[in-house]
Amino acid sequence: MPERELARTAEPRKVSKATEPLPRDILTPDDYRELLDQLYLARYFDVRLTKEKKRGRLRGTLYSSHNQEAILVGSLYALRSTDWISPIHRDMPAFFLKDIKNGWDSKDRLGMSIEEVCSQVWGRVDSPGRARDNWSHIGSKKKRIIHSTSMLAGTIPVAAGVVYADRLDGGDNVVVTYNGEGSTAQGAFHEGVNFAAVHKLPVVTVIENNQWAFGTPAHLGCPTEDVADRAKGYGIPGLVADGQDVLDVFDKVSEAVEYARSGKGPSIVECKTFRSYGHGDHDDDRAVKYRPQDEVEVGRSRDPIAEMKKVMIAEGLLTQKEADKHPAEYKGAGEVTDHDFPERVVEFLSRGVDFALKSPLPDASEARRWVFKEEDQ
Amino acid sequence: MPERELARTAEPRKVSKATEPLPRDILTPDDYRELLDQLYLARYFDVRLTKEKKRGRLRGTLYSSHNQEAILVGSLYALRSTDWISPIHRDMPAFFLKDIKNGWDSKDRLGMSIEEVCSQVWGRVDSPGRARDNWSHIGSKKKRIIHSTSMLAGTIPVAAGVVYADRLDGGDNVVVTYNGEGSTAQGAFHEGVNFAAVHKLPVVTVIENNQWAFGTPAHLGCPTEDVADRAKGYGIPGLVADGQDVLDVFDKVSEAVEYARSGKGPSIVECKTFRSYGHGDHDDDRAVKYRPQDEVEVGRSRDPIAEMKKVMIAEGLLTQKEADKHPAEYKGAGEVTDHDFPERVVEFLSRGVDFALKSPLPDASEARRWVFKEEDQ
Amino acid sequence: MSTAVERKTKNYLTGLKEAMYEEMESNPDLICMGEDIGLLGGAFGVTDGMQAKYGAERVIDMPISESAIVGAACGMALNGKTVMAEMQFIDFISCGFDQIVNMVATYCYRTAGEVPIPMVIRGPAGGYGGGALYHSQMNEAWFCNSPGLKVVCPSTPSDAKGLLKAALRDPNPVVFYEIKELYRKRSIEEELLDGDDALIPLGKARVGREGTDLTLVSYGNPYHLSLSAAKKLEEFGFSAEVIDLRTLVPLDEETITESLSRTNRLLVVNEAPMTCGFAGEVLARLSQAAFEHLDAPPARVTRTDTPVPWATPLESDVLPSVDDIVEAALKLCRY
Amino acid sequence: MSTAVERKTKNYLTGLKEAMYEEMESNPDLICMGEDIGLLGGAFGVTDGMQAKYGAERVIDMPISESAIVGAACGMALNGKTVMAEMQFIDFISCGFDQIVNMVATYCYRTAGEVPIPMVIRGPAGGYGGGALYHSQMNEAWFCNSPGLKVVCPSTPSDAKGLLKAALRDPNPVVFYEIKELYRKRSIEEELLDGDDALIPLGKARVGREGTDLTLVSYGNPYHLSLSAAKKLEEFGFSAEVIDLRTLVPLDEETITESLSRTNRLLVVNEAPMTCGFAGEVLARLSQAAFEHLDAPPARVTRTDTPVPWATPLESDVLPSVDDIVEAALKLCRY
Ligand SMILES: Cc1ncc(C[n+]2csc(CCOP(=O)(O)OP(=O)(O)O)c2C)c(N)n1
Ligand SMILES: Cc1ncc(C[n+]2csc(CCOP(=O)(O)OP(=O)(O)O)c2C)c(N)n1
Ligand SMILES: [Mg+2]
Ligand SMILES: [Mg+2]
Repeated sequence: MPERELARTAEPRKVSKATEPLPRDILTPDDYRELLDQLYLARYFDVRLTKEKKRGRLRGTLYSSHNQEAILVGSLYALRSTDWISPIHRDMPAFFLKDIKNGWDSKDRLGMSIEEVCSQVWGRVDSPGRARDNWSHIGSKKKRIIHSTSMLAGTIPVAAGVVYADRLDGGDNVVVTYNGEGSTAQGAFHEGVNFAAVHKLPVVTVIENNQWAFGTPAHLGCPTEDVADRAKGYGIPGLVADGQDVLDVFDKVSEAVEYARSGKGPSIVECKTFRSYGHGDHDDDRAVKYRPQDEVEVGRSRDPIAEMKKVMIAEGLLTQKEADKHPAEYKGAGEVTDHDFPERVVEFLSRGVDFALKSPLPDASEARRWVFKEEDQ
Repeated sequence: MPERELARTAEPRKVSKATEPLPRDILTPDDYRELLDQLYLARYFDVRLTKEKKRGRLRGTLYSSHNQEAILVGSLYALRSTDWISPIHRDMPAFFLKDIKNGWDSKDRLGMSIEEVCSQVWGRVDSPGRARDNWSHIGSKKKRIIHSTSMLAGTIPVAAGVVYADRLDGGDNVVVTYNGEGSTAQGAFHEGVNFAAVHKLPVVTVIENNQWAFGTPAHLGCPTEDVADRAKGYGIPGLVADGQDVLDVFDKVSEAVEYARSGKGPSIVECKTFRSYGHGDHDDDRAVKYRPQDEVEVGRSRDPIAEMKKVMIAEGLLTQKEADKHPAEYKGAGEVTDHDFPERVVEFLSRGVDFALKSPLPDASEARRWVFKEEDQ
Repeated sequence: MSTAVERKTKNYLTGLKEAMYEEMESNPDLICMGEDIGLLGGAFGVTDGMQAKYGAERVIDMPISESAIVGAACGMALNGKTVMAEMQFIDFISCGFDQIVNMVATYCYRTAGEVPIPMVIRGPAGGYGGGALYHSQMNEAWFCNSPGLKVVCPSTPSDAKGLLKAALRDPNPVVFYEIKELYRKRSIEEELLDGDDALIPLGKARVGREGTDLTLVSYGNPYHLSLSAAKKLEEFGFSAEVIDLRTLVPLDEETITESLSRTNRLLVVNEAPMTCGFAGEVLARLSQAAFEHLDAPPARVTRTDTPVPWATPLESDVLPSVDDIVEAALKLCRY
Repeated sequence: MSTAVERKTKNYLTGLKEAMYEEMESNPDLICMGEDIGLLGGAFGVTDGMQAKYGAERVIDMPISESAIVGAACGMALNGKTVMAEMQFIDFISCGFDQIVNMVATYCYRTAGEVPIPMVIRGPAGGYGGGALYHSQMNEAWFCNSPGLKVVCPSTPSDAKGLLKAALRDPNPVVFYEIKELYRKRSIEEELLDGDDALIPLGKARVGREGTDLTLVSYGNPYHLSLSAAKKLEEFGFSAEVIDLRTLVPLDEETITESLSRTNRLLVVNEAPMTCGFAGEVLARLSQAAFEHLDAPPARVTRTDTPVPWATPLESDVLPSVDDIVEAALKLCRY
């Protein structure tokens, strides 16, 4: 299995102000640039799809991860190729970001190609699930991505089972499951995390606390200030990360992953963030009414792209001029153009979109297949 | 609603060694004697039924609360008449112990009569549920006892709903739900406690940690040393009581009840105890094999009756001679006779048994009734 | 046909909303629970504005906890309240399943009538909208096979209003299937009655179209497909009677038997999976009760025994279409 | 009849146990999960001694978490294992319901065949033992109505063994109903084959008794009641064929149709609630497929649409009895 180590040949840079060494200390300047590009990519995915939908080229609901991109980018950067992930509705970019550090176009990386993901977005037959289930409900056994249902938190027990089997086979792979803060109220969350804790399974539960579960504020779903406190009920670590800061997410998730991989067990990493728009794009207009405007402004005031640029400028990895070249931060789909993004990003995604638009719809003859395993499989 | 206050006319006795005042400080010598009698009663219920079954007068599985009686006696003594409870399989005595401090034979107490409970044990028509469901699955809306299903932890959300409604109507009643430590792994436990915590509902969850869930030791169901730690996940108090010490249970549950009644919200009170015998009597023989003998000996070494006697002797409320008069402690059903129990206890329960044996079986004509509400109800 | 404005016709969703408001107003013990039903007013707006009017204590924004929603609703119902529990999509009812079938459904039975549970579990259901596996289900058969629950499925705005009002006044738990594809359907808009006049009793089917050659029995969206099929069948010279069941449990067998005594041919249409679905139940009952009336094998058109897939060509294939109904009906008529 | 010792006959429970042991031995990727299945060996001993032999990692004592049991089993199955997930009583399957119908059942379908889930969910089921509402259920219809699951219910020791082995080798999820009243029933003991010879393929019904006047279709405990009824019917001069379905999904319609072509009368017997139960499904299919063969209204004898109550007179009333079957059969035969 081709495996790219985090530490590159170049001398790792200490960027943290903390006295203790941090996981980020092994990151090189190239890693920083790569992380920034990935933030751009996740953001571009979001605004591009929104535009495609406005142009009428796309059906279905979009669950935007706008303003929450650092969580996916930072956490996935902390994983090995062979680790597993289990994304949910707001994590669409996770499918192509997984193992993307092994090369955006690497054929053997254990993440989905942009063509596959776009085919899923457009409901075309080249989607990994042949467009049988919608939006983020794709996955790949080969690429180690667990398929979710709509039922929130439902993949946590499944993820626990996956790594249980892996451990039985002598593996030391970790699984990262993603869930919104609202989903932590589900029974399956409890049963899954509890089982993982009893057996010290390498399950890292990333909680994307974007303050809202559809139209319900976090405090009506979770009784504690920090959702990470749920960890205390299981005697496992509950870390809180700044979800706007890709490096902090990387640090905390790296820590959790290391803890898991070394056999110490599961943990919860809460990443504090804020949902930029509606729950889905069908909710954009209503969200303006049920959420106080000042809360929204504060929530959006620390764009993850901007935050990363600040760090890089401070660390001398980026000039202000370079930073200003692609001013995608703080902008919604209506305010942004392709020029606000690095060419590499636009090209990569455009290739996916073009591919998807050419991929056919699945044929009706497939509709009744695979209820059960077919003989030739 | 007739309400007996805990503090009686007699001068309360300070019995605790603690510096802070304890709930038990309001208890009178009469209360102590009453508590001891109730411990005898709960124990007698257990051994008497075991004997009845051996004599062939009783069918069905018995889930013994032997050695765990202090939990029910102590916790129920901390309640008002109008509070609600929700017992499970191992809590059969709870049905008649509820509000029994209002007079064992008081007609208007909000607990079940011994006749009702025995009718249920024998599956007779005078059971509160007309013998439609078995063992502990009875209840009474009037007497404020929630009916359980077999599905463990399933009543916690129901209990939360009951007190939500009560609060809406201006009430300040509390509900105490009982669950084994194993049951805390259920999704319904999580969803129920979480909801109660979000709304600060007066739900006290008593966990009877008897170290075993059927054939599974506690550590395979719960990842923390103290099951009470589950409370931390909800930001609510998690108290640990000595389940062999009726006064400690009374103290901790009183505290939790006061906290709940004053609007501060739910809590968990873990009572550490040990299951004397098999999971049910069908499991007695196997339990000897799957549980280490020394563990069993330690677990049974602090009989709640003996512990209470010790306190009362130390406090001058009981002479050694009086204590020795009814040596029921440490004895199983095979080793005990009616003489080991106070007459009052034997008479009370015998009346229930006699009544039940005379109560007829329900008639087949009832079998298809009440699937839906009947018109005349 | 006159326009919506002239006739003040209202859609299915409005029917539901009016039912909720009228019952909230007349029954101070009615509580609403669900995810996002308060501040937001519900994913589809059935409780829109209700929290502002009746307060957050009566219109509760619940955690994402279907078991707690159903269980707590049961506790409230046991303690004097009437509860409307919303499932954001009826598909998520699976997450509160145990509480429904084992706690709620049986409460009256096991307490020998002491504790009936007045409660309505309602939510948007059904396919045809590209909702895929988890936003398209018609899982009513699970609950029809769980004694102690009434099961209702309106297919018109006035039934939506009238049946929901009746369900909210019923002392028993009702699982209420709303067809989201009908929520805003213009062609089925109707004028709606108010208050008690709007009530539609549970357990009574409706003959939506009279006919003489065969009986189409249906509910929900397939009821409208059946009406369309009936029109097409006219072109073939066959006259189809179309019955809208409205309530599945308890089933109004009489209306169907009466119809079959005249038409002698039965076709049942629904969009649930075939095996052990409610279409089969109707077939089973009527093939027995109306044996002497049947001149052709009783038939059903249902969803295939597959999940509901996403992509349009796939979804269309597995769900019943007007053509499927016409084809099956012709086979029956020409038998 | 020779004694058990001479013939080395074994009971139903032993059949299950042998199946588990043989498959554990031959398939190192087989994992067992459930409550109290390891140290204790299971509430009924199906996995007795297995943890000692195969280790606590392969025979897992799970927390009381049916959703986690099913979900984790799914994860293991997705990652290369075959899993046996025990429900302590099949009644508790309601607590893992969502994971079964939405996660497990659909996995192969929604991944276009990439991820089949080899997994058996098994547990003791059925009434007649005074188990009351929550230890008596036959809730198979829920799963028959949930596409993607096979559903199996053996009624003899050799079928218990052979079907369980086949289920454990099937690449698809199987819900496996064991009839606990048959676990230790002496009168049905049989000699058992070993290894591959013991296999009974899924999807094949068995004609348990040949007859000419009517066909009794059944499974589980009611299969034995049907055999008894058949004997009684002889006294009335009627010859009943008795079919044991063994597998409900996929259903072996052929065997039933073939039988009906000779007997022309159908009576289906099971112990699940009537409405939307599997007896109705058989009725629905056969009243359509065998319409021309049927000389009398097809009928069913099932549990009434009530929960299973506790007290014996109540339980007996709601569950099918031999007399109920005889009565219904006579009505059919004399039609
Ligand atoms: C079991 C279940 N109940 C309800 C829903 C409907 N639903 C979809 S997303 C959502 C809100 C999720 O909130 P959160 O977990 O915070 O994630 P976010 O959308 O904020 O990322 C709800 C209620 C669902 N998908 N599953
Ligand atoms: C949801 C559910 N799963 C499984 C069971 C079977 N069961 C009955 S009691 C029991 C053990 C309970 O252990 P614990 O909660 O510790 O209570 P204890 O019996 O020790 O008092 C189990 C597994 C059940 N009743 N409900
Ligand atoms: Mg959220
Ligand atoms: Mg226990």
